Amino acid sequence: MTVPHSTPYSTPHSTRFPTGGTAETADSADSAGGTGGFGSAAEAAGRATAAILADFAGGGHRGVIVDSPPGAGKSTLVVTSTLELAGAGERLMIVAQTNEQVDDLADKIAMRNPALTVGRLHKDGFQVPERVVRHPGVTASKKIDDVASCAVVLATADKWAYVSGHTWKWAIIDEAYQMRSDKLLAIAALFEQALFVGDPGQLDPFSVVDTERWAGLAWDPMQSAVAVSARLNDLPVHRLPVSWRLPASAAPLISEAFYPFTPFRSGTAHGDRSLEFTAAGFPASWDGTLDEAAATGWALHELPSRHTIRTDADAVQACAALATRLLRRGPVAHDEHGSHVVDATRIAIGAAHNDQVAAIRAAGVPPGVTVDTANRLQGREYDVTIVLHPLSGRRDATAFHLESGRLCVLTSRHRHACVVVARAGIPELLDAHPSTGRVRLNVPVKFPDGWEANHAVLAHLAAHRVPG
Amino acid sequence: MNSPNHRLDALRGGVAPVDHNARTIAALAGNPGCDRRAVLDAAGIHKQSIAVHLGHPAPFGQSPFALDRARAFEELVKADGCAHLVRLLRETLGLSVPEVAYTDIADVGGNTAHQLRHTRTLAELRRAAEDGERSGTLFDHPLLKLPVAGHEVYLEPSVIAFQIRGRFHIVEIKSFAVIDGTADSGQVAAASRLSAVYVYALKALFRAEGIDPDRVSHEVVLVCPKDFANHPTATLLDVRQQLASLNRQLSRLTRIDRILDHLPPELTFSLEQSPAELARAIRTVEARYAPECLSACEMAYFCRADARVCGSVDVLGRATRDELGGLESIDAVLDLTAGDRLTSPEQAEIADQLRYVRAVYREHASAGAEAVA
Amino acid sequence: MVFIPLKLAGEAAAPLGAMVGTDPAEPHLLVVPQPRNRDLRFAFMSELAQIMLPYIEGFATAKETVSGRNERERYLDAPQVIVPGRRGVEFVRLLGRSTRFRRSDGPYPVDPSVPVLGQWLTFLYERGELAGSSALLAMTDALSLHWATGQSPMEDANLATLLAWISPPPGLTGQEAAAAAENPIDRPPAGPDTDPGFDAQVLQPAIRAYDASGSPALVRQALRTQLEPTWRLMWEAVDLMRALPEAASVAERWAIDRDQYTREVTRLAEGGPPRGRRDQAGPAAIRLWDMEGAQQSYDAQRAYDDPLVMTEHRAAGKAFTGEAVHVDADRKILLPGGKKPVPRPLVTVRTSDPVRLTPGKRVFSVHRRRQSGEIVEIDGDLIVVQLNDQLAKGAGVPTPGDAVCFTELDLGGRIRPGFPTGEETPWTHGGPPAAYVPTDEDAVEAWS
Amino acid sequence: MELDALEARITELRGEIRLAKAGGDDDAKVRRLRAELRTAERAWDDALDRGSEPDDAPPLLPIREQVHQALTLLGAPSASRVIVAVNDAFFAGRVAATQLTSLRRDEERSFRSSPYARPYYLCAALTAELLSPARGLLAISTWPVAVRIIGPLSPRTDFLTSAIRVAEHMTRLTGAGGSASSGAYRLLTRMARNIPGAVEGFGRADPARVVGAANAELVVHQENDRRDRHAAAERATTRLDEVTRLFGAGLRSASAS
Repeated sequence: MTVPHSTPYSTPHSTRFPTGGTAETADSADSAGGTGGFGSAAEAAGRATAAILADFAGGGHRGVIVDSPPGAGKSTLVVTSTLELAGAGERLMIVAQTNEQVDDLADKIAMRNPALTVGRLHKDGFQVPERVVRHPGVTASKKIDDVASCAVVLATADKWAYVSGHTWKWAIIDEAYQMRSDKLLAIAALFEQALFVGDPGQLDPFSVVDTERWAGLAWDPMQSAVAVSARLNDLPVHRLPVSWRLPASAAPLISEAFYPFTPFRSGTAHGDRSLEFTAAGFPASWDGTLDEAAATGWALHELPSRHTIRTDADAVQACAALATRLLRRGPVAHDEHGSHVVDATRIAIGAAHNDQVAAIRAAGVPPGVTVDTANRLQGREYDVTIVLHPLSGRRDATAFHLESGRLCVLTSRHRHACVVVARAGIPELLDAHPSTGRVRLNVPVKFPDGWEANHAVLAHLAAHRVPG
Repeated sequence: MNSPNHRLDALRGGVAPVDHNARTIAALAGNPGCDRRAVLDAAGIHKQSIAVHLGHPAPFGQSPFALDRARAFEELVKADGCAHLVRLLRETLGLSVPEVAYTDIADVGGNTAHQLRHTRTLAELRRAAEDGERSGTLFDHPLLKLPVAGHEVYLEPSVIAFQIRGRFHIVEIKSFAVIDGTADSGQVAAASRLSAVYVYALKALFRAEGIDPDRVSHEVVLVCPKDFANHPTATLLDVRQQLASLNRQLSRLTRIDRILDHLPPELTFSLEQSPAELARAIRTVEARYAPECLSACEMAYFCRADARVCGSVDVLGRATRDELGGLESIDAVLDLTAGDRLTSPEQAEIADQLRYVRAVYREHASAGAEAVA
Repeated sequence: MVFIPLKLAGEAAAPLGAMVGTDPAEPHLLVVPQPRNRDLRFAFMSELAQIMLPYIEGFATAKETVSGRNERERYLDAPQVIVPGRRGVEFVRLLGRSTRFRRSDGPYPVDPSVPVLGQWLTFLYERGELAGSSALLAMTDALSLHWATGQSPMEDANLATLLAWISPPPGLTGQEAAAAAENPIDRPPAGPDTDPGFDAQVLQPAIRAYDASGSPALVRQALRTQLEPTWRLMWEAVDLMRALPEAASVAERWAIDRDQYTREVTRLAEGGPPRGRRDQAGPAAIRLWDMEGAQQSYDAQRAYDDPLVMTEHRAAGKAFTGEAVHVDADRKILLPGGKKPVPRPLVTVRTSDPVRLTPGKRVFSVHRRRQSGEIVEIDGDLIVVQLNDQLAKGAGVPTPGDAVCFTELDLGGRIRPGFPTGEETPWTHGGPPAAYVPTDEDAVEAWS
Repeated sequence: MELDALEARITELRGEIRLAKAGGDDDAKVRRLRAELRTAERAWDDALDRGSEPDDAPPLLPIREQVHQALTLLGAPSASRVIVAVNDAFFAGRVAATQLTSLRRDEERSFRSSPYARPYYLCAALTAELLSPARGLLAISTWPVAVRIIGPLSPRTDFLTSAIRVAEHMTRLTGAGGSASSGAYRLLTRMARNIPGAVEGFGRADPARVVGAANAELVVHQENDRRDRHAAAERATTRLDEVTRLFGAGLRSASAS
């Protein structure tokens, strides 16, 4: 291998997971404050990547886990690791969870090294998009035998589950916290060593059936792929310490609310980024909200308190109207790479439920703006996001609504600003929430608690409230 | 203006308050949105007496078999100088062989007075915290104290506190079975909430004594019978979330004056009045009934009867209520569905949905065997 | 077979008594006069085995041959056990768990029928975990699928109040009847938990009388008062259920129950070992897959069979019903990579349903099961669907004016991926587990 | 049959009592029903007794003798549960735990009225700190005071000592050509499970191995325990009178309760 086995940054490992002391890859003097400039953040991130590669390729462990907070360069890490390994003449397989993720990775890998042979394995009937097949090195096929000889083979976990008769020494598993343990089991015979990359703060895998039967088992199929491997093996855990996506206005809140034991910081400082409107606003409420968001990175567009059905027409309307108005005001984003016009493709609206998404789309959203559920927004990035708060208009919070991963996904997709649309009264709803959840033996307690995370976010948003 | 404690005394009607215990403190988290319950709990009112007087007693009770079993199991675990417990702690937490010292604080020289026992508890724990393992490992029947809604409450855990490597743990002995490593998640949750109260009180005690409260572990040792036998087995329970929730509920109780300020000054829940008068008095404090109350709150049957009389959608359960988007009464739902009622603007959406469902159901009214409400 | 077990309060799975049988007029009453006595508990289990095993094993007679890809034999009928509620189902699991590892030799031997009964109770419970199986049913669940009441789901779990709502006695409303049925004295709990008041005031003295005299008569008498009312309610409910028309997919689902029953009969005949305490990694993954598959098929089948169930999906925007207003039956397109055009008819549907599906979404025809298509375009109340399969010789295409219904609900049936066997368990899942060796622990695991 | 009719009536009455109580009927009615229930229950007992001969158990040693025997074997202050278990395992005893509850009080009364009239008394163990009676433990008056002192380590050392004594007694029995009952093995195995290395798996405990394992742990605690006990015993001898030395001092004496 080209990477030396041991670097000064490799760290002692701990199997206490996920709450216990994960190995801090960046050196602590550097990651302590959020004020470090772009340069030192880049150095910290670079050291982290080097240490991960050393640990993984060094062969001392069958698996290496990389925890990546939102926008910390997870796919860059996957691409870099792939090129390193492939460059050393190794064959490897890459597993992602959705076709879109697989296509993104295939595209990026082929772009970085057009000479590399890349196999894109897919299910029967799937149309591999142009951006992937345009690369001469890429072969797309539904049959493993057509692509098995490629240096790199990519597919979704679902597709890999039906592959047999081939094995790889190396596997990279992307979005591994969203992959269920049983899916990993179906493919684990294909590889010898694995790099698990993912974001522990996002949504956990779920099932439509009652899975209490397996609660507490180390190999509970409902856990994530990371959780099962870490419980049954002594695997080093690395952490990417810098979020390149989240601005300085967002990283501290997201870190504290959703990653209480594993803080991270923004790669940019206050002032590195700004959002500017080229068209002047009116004192109407939409503009007030947008101005607050542009100025501070956050806005809570608060509607009068009321219990509503899920597809609350006022809230739905507000989401759509805010997106429309935002585009009309000609937003321009300035960041560390320069300036660009924020067009519709750089804006997303997120909600908790499918019916809310459908209602927002039906309310008239400018073409090109993404509207989707938290589940489908995982791993995506925009300049500005508009979020319909999962608890808006609810009388009682359910575990679904309180799930910290949902709110984390929704509030950590943006590079510049996030507008949260909600009815007033959520603090009271949280206050009245009964804490009578069931507890299962030998199931690691999940942190952060959804209640605490929701509370932290709301407390922060209170300072950015604009009555709607 | 009267002080809150004055007001609460008046509400009780001059009777002494019932003491909170770990169980009632743990139960605070059951339905914190309910003002009625918050006021009754803060005032230390015996809810079951009220419910009986109102003619809606809650059918709570424990079977003598369950009580016998619980007692017998606890005795077994503590028998022979806690021989079972010592074995379990050696197995699960690596307690070393010399650490077997056992101190019982159930009485002080035969005297069981709370103050005496509490003082002794303080002395023993302080000495153990300062001297380390040499001065004690297991402390049975410690008597803790916790301020709840302005009153000092003694907590009598039937549990043992013990220290290992300078950290203190609570041991909770429960007689529900752990079968193949799993147990009823409702009972485990109840045990977690209960032991969180003890952990909380122990931390408070340490803090008051100037000892680092982090020396009290958030990991509780839960001792239960294994499988279908009596053989005890131990599992570690992480109660951090329960501690956080408990902290919130206790601080809510001290904010009770927010509710009291809205109540008529002469209000009392004294049992001297007639059931009808008492019911009227109780109704001045709003309840937040949900069917889950039936298994948790002594007032639940009264609140349900009220909710039924009002035709409140609360009786249908939280999920149904949430889907009805803010409609409060079953009559309103039916009227909107039938289109017999003028729809206010905020009801427009739910009305549309209800009418759509009704129309589709109508399509199949002849075909379907089921009755359509 | 109706089975109403009772357990001793405070114990994990100490049976107290049961009423069991297949004839409403002939209930078998079994009691454990001193539930803390291990020998008496096993005597109870062996007595229960005398009643249940002939019933369960009695279906292993006439077989049919199922042809097809996987040719096999299958018994024409299979056992079905009904308990009052979900707690009863859970108790069946615990009874199975506490007896299937027992042995008729070694320390604390039991009657040979006891572990066999344990295996069967485990089988019934594990079948019952799969959606759509009727092998082990909770009566309250079965009733709640067909009737809605004016009380909360929590209260619907009480058989007495649920039935009171469904068929109140003359002169009472459902609500009044349900309130009356909450009285534990007239309507004792349907078990397995008994009323604490009954325990203290009736059962405890009766058990003491047994300890003093050795006569189980008082305990029998006491338990009879607790079980008989539920027995009557259970059969009342059975009659209500039998009066309902059978849904179209019932036969298909029951055939799966019969298949599994047939396999279990064979497995046990070959001396199959008792199921393990907890699933190992591979079996757990396989079971999760099967449970999710069964749930998916069952949800879809219910909606396909019952227009009222479909209504819920229509209201949620996951299905739509309407009239085929335009049909392009002869449309052919060239698939990417294909050589010659294939038929892909277009059906335009007019619907008043609030559709929330989007173009590109795969949908299935309810009237022509397993025919799939995809939504091509949505324009107001008009939806264009392209049909993708089951089109041989122009069949399977609706004609204008037909009522059609499309939904995203998939009947399922995907092939399960290969999961590793025990000895192939990969490192990610802890490697191969240690092989199970029966130990004396199984027998020593005392019931006390 | 008379019994059946009575049983039916008893069940019926119990139901009526519950109904009456739940329905809030007046106390008089409940009392009347209760009285009727008691009559029926007596009639049932009588009917049953007519059916079977009274159980003529052989005359037994007095309870205190049996307890003394068990304690002598155990060699340390013990809880009534353990005394009963030892009695069952070795002396085919018929002592029930409930019979022991008042024993200590009776002995104290006897001692107070005529001290040392008996060769031994069943007395209390004393807590090391306050020399008050230790809860639930019985001891023998003729033991050295230090043996009757319970310090922090004593519950464990006494448990280990008892296990050793039980095992040794079993070895004696087998050595003398007799054999220990299966009940004795069950008792020993139960104790051995909580002693590291005393028994493997779920098998029956071997007395010799139990002695070895228990001694191995005992030596760890013995010295500290002995020191605690002797210090307290010295205080007891100098400060307590003869009654409290046996039955404990404290803020509430046993006779006053």
